[in-house]
Amino acid sequence: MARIGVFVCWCGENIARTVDVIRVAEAMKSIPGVIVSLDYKYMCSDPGQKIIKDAIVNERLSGVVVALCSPLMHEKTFRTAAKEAGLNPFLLEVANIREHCSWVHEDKEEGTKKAIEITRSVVERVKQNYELQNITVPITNRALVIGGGIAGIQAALDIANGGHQVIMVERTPSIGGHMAGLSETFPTLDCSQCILTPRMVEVARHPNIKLYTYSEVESVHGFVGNFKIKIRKKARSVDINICTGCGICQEKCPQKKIPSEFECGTGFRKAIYIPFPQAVPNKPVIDREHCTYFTKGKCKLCEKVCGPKAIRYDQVDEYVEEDVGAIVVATGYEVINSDKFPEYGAGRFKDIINGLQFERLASASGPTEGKIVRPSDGKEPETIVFIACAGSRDPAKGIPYCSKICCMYTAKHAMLYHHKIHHGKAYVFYMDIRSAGKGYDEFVRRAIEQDGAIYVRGRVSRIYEKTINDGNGNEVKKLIVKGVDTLMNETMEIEADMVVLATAVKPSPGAAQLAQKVGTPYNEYEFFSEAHPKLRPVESNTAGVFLAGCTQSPKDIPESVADASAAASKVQILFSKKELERDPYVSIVNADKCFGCFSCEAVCPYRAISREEIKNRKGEVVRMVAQINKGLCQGCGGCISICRAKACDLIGYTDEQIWAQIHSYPADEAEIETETGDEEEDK
Amino acid sequence: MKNYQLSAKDLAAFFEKVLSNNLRLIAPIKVKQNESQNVTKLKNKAHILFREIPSKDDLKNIVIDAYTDMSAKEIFFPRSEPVIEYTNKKSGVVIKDIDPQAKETVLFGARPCDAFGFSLLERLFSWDYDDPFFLKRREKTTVISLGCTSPLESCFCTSVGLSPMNTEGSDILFTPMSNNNNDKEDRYLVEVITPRGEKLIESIIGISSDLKNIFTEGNSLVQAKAAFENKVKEQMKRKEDFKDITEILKYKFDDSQLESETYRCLGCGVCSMVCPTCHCFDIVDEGEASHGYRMKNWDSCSFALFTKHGGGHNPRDMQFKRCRQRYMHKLHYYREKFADALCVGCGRCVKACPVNLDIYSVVYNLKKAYANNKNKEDKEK
Amino acid sequence: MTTTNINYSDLQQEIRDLSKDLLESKKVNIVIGYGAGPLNEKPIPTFITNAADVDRLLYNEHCYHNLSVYLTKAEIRPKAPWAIVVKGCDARSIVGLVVENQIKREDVFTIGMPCNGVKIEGNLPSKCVNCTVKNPANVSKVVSSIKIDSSAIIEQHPLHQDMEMLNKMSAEERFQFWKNEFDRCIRCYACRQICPHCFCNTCIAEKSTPQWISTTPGSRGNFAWNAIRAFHLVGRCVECMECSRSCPMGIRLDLLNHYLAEEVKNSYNFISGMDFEQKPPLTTYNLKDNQDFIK
Amino acid sequence: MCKNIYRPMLTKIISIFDETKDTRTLRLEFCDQAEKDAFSFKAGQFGLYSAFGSGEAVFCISSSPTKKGYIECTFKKIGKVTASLRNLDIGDVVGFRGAYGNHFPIDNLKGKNLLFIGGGIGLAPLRSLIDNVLDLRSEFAKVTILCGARSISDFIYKDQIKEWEGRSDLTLVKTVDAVANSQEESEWKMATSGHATGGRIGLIPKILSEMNPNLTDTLAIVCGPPIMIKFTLQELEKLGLPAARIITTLENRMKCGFGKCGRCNIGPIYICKEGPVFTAEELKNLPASDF
Amino acid sequence: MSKNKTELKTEFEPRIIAFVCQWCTYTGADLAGTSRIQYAPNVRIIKLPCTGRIDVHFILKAFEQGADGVIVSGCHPGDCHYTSGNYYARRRFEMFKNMMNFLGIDEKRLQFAWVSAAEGRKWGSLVDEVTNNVRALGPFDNYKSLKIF
Repeated sequence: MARIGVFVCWCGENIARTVDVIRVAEAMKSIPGVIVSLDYKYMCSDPGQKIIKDAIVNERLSGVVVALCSPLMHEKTFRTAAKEAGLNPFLLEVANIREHCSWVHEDKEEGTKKAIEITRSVVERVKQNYELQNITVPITNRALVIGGGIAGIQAALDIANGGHQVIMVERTPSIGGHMAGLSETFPTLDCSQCILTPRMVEVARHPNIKLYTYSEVESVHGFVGNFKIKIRKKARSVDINICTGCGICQEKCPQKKIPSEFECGTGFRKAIYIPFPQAVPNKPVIDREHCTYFTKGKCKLCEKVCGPKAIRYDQVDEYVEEDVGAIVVATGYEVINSDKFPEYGAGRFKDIINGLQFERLASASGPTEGKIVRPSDGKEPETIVFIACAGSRDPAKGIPYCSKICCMYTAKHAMLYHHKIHHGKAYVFYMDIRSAGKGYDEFVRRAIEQDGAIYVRGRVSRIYEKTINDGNGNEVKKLIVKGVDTLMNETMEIEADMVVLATAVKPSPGAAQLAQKVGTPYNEYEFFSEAHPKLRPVESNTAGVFLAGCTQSPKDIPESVADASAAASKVQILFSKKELERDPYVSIVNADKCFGCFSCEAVCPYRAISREEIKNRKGEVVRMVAQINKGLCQGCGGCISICRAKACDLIGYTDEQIWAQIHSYPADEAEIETETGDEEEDK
Repeated sequence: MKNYQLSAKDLAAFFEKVLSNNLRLIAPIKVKQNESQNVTKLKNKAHILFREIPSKDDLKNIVIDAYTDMSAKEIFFPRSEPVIEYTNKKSGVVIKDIDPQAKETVLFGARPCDAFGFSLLERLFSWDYDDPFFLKRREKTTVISLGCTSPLESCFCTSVGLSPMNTEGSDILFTPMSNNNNDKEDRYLVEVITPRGEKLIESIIGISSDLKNIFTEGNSLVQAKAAFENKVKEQMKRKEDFKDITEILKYKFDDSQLESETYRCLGCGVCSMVCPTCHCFDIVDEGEASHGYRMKNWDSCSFALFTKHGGGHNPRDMQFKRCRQRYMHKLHYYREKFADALCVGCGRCVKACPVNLDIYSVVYNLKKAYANNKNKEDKEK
Repeated sequence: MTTTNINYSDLQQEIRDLSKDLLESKKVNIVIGYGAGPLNEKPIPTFITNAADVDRLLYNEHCYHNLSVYLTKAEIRPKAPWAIVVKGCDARSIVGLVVENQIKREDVFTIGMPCNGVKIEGNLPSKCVNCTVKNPANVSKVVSSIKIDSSAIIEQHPLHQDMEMLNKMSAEERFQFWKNEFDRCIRCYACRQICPHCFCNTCIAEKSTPQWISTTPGSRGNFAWNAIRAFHLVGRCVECMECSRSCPMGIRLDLLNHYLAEEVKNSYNFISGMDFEQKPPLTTYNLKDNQDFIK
Repeated sequence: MCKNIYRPMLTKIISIFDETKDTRTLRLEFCDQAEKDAFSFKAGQFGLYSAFGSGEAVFCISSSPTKKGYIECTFKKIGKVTASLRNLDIGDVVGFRGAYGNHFPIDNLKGKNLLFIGGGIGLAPLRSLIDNVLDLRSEFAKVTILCGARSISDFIYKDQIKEWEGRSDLTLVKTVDAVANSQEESEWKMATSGHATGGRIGLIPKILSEMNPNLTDTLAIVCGPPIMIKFTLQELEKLGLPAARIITTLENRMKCGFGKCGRCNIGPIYICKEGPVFTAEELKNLPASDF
Repeated sequence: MSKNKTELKTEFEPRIIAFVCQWCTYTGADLAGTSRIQYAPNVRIIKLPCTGRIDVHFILKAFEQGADGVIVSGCHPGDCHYTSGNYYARRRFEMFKNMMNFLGIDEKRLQFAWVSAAEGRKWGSLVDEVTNNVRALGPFDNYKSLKIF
């Protein structure tokens, strides 16, 4: 039989007032296997702990139950004490007779009875405990950052500056992300590129950062500390080691009318192109879909003009593998398409643009060199309407959430418009103005009060084009914006020259697929889910995978940067040790009993369950069984209750332990009495 | 021993007397099921089981002309019974014996095959070590069997050397003569076979004179019974003699035919549970460490875990091996040890098997194949 | 051609021809079908590995067994690829086995039989009354060009009246009803062994560390066993009712299975065994699942 | 007939010996003096040991009948009952039924050369006999013990083996299937004490063939895991020992111990009643595929 | 309430076993303690990591062990420490509860609840409510009548 010691605490008066602790300790003595049972005024005090430690040594205890306050309070304290006395700490359990008993029941008789049963159940449980060791997982001190926008850049630099190697994977030919295309940033109106470009260069030059642009994460295997990443380097058709980035190829390329991704369609690029002048790496890429050589089989002009002979038409996608210990996902966002808005012409009207396009128009390096003009005729818009919440907070559009950044950038846009076209009239249709943030509300007020933006609270119901006479005998196309001013309770109709939709933010395309590769949950809009919305906002549910920026939800630049630094700091905490130590509460599989229905795999939130082949002597696969990765398992136990054969079990909460606990509650109350009665007779 | 005759209409009076003599009466009844009146066509067959008839009012439930779905071995060897009770406290372990609850009992309506089964089981349960639970109940039970006049398609008692009206194992045998065309009157031949049977009849007749009248001299019917018995035997569809099967089974043990014949066995225990002679059991503790019972529960050699060692090795790892063991044990091993085969030909397993595995036809096919082989060999010689 | 008449000898011949082809071309190693049994009207599961033996296969209205149970048995499993004769209802079991990774879809050639109901001991079982899979779906090949007219759906499920009766009872009465049923259980485990979906190699009833279900055939163990057996089949049971047919004590397992199948259908709009891509309902969830019963 | 054959006698644990990581020996003393006095057994017999609440398990009695006053059992933790038995401490109560089964034919061994071959936990039933023989040493001729285990730490009765090594009136050869590293190997191969020859490495049948013992007037007593028994018997016959002079003991799953529950029925015999001790010749009459 | 009880000592007192998750309900019950919320002493808590770990076997076993009522409680939807354990549990328990009801177990004897770490008061009233409901139903004689043999 086990040798259990029970130690009942008075907690001063806290327990002893409503629970007869002496009787509790006495009652435990009648349980087979209980060697000592004592009470003491303050178990958690040094002398109290000494009583326990002495008993462990002197009585060769194989298990300890301390009956006192909630395990959340002192479990660690006592387990440490047990360890100091040479007992495996996991052989000590806490019976909660304070929060769950003495504090909630006034009747001393009832309280005592309950305390006896609580303690007894923990005694029975401890009999089923066995020695456990914390799990250690070796850690590869390299991080993968997916996405080279501002969040990715920040995370990569922070980790790299912390002395760890970083792999950065960026899908497009250059890092920089959306921020590289912005004109000026709120609320300070400093130039976006001026603050971003140096950081991009720093990434390129950093000795600890290995950059893969025009590349994608193909697969992710492994678990925290030990991920194996397969990266697909898409064929760039240019050997960037040789290319000097002189740009002559781009200059000579005959394909001129390809809408530029960077310009959000407001400008054009060539088939061989450097996405934007400050691109990192500043090397061109051939867009094979539009390249004359690739589509028609001849041209090769770029090859001819290339001095260093860096053009490689025969380049193919290349796969590389990298081992990393942590992953930061910073895949960013895109905005929804205007064709989602049939009421606004579903993208048919050229002069309805989105916020990102406006940024390009307003940018000094943009296609109009900072001049705000109508895409349709290149004229300055005299009247401009900004529509906030285009799609956001609109369940009918499938986006019930707030895109968060629109209020601020719309104000900024109205402001920039006014700075450039002083006589122009800017209307802003909004639902609510959300401008919480340092200097944000002041910024919006400035747009309204100093820059004359006319804020109208209400939705725009319809926009259509109408050709009208401008009074000078000219036919001009106007956009008729029909809306309602809900504050004045009147309908409005504005003849606008241009409309800017603050279209809703959604995750980058392919977010869900990436989440599946990485094995983290995502919500119905494909934003990655954080492990805990309050306490673990930059961690994903998969250990070792962290989130930064808009991957998780719409965020502005400062937030994204803060996120990224937080994620980087989490990565560095992880990397601060050679091995990761965690508590041993993980699931285990008995391969003999498992018959491979893989229901457990389906319910595991951590992708901790994989399929293992069982082979016979001839090496043939006879069946498949579940295997649990200790690195990934978080010990929720969901796999066990779905397992019909009970082929798995959760260490620390085994079926045996729970069975013993349930069985410790006597079938009827009389039994307790007779048992103590028996004991007295024996004496 | 004496022979009587009893008119069918007086049967109830006999039962009443049994009850009023404070004897426990067990007889086949149609067990009340939660059956509804309508379209549930799947389960419209009645379940006839041996149950205690607690009072006079329940006599009407007794079913005489049907065959029970379970054998009567439960009376002596219940599907589950405690053998010891233990209490394990700090003060020590106390073990209490369990009273077998052996009451004076009259078992009515067992078939001759069932009755013979009891005597087969008795040989095992008294083999060197006497199982008090079985034997005490057996000792206190008077078995009144009911001769079979219309055997089922699945019956094959003559194959194992019995007959629809054989007497071994019974204390008293009732043979309904009414089904015999030559016998117009609705009456039973009552053959008293053992002293225990005689004691019962005497105790019944002895207490009441009117009962003396209902049990009248029956020797005159004995001859008619013999003829009737032959006639019924003739009617039986399954008549292959199993006498020489031991040899064949020995020969066929590792033969693929035995495997293919039993390939469809699913490994449930229906056959063992309904069998009047299957006696394998399990011993398990029920309860907690502090108090509980040690149980003796029916088990079956068809179950995969039956022979699985704690270490994981299972000598009979395939279902056909388990099936083979069942046949071998019944028709070969038991016969070697206890003279008779452990099968009484009641056909219950045949009826109950969900995949229609049929011990009779397996043996029949084995025999045929064996004979063919022999012929071939002889010819070659 | 839609019909209600089936010419069994045609079907039988087609099974034989097809089996012969499959065996001769080595597309399968074994054909699992029906053969003549020792008793009338009781065909037996039959296993053919040699093309010369295909004439042992037969098919008639008494072929009620759900043969898919054999695919996971230790003897048959290694013999893949198999061909198996299935009725529409049995085909659902095959789907279930594929969904739960017990067999590979490419390993099994399903010979689908059009079926207008089987006869068990002369009776049409309840599962056949409102059958929606008279023309088997999800099979490798449907034998013959017959299309059974399955329009004759009776509004009420054949178990409807029984269910009504149970629903009308008080909890106390229902408890007594089931206690009465389960008390008869002799723990022969025929229900489990014949169930295609009870494929665990160690059943929970046989797990002794700890012993969740008492193996003693008494009220307590029987209640737990029957409840857990049914619960383990939630969202998996295809209502082939083989358990109910095999039970030697006539326990109304059909009612319990049907109840749970209906619950799954009503709550999760799920019918098992209809689609190879389906996820058993207890291994998935919907954020909007009912939680009225939770405080 | 009144005796309840299912009722166990009560015994108290008086000592516990940990043999390997998962194997343990319990020394049990009958609680009741009358039962203690009445109890006797012979080497090779077995009993059913119960941990109340968990059930009964079958092990042979591994102590010698010449050691009076207690019995011992050695078991590996593999299931519910063995786990519960393992949880017991000195002074705790164990139920015991037995002794059941036949025994080693010790009278027939007298005057003969004896070759004991034990593998792993199979040494347990042999130990009962070996101790019995050694306690009556003069009645037997040459005694050779070949014992093997999977690894060095898997040997049971380590102290006893050491003691045997120290005796001059027997030859002891020990072997392991494999060693972990070269250091372990050199230590293992070195003679440890007394008359020992140093450990060998290899499976028992192989070592047996290397030993090539003179088997005249010899009886071999073999016990171990099924696969080891199988190949050892083959090897012995190859060395010229007739099957009738090879004795082995079987371990089957049993529940009752007295030929009722049907579990240990193999061929026409019940191992619990007609066994567990058989000659290799007798085994040949049993269906091989049922082992 | 507790006063009443001392007077009527013979009155039936139900035994309730509660299976709770350690993150929400266990902590919620702790909060009830720290807030000194008084509730019926009939409940015995068994702590588990997550409602996803709570097997239906536990509930049956509790009834077998003489529980008159069972509470299963964990995190509110969306709050699960393991993100989705309670969603799977919700489905499993819906089916199980319905089945138990179909088998004739009064629904009031098996109560599921979401109690967060902040809902000490809810925990208290949940226990009181279940205790009162079960007390009104009386001892669970039905299940207790299911003897081992």
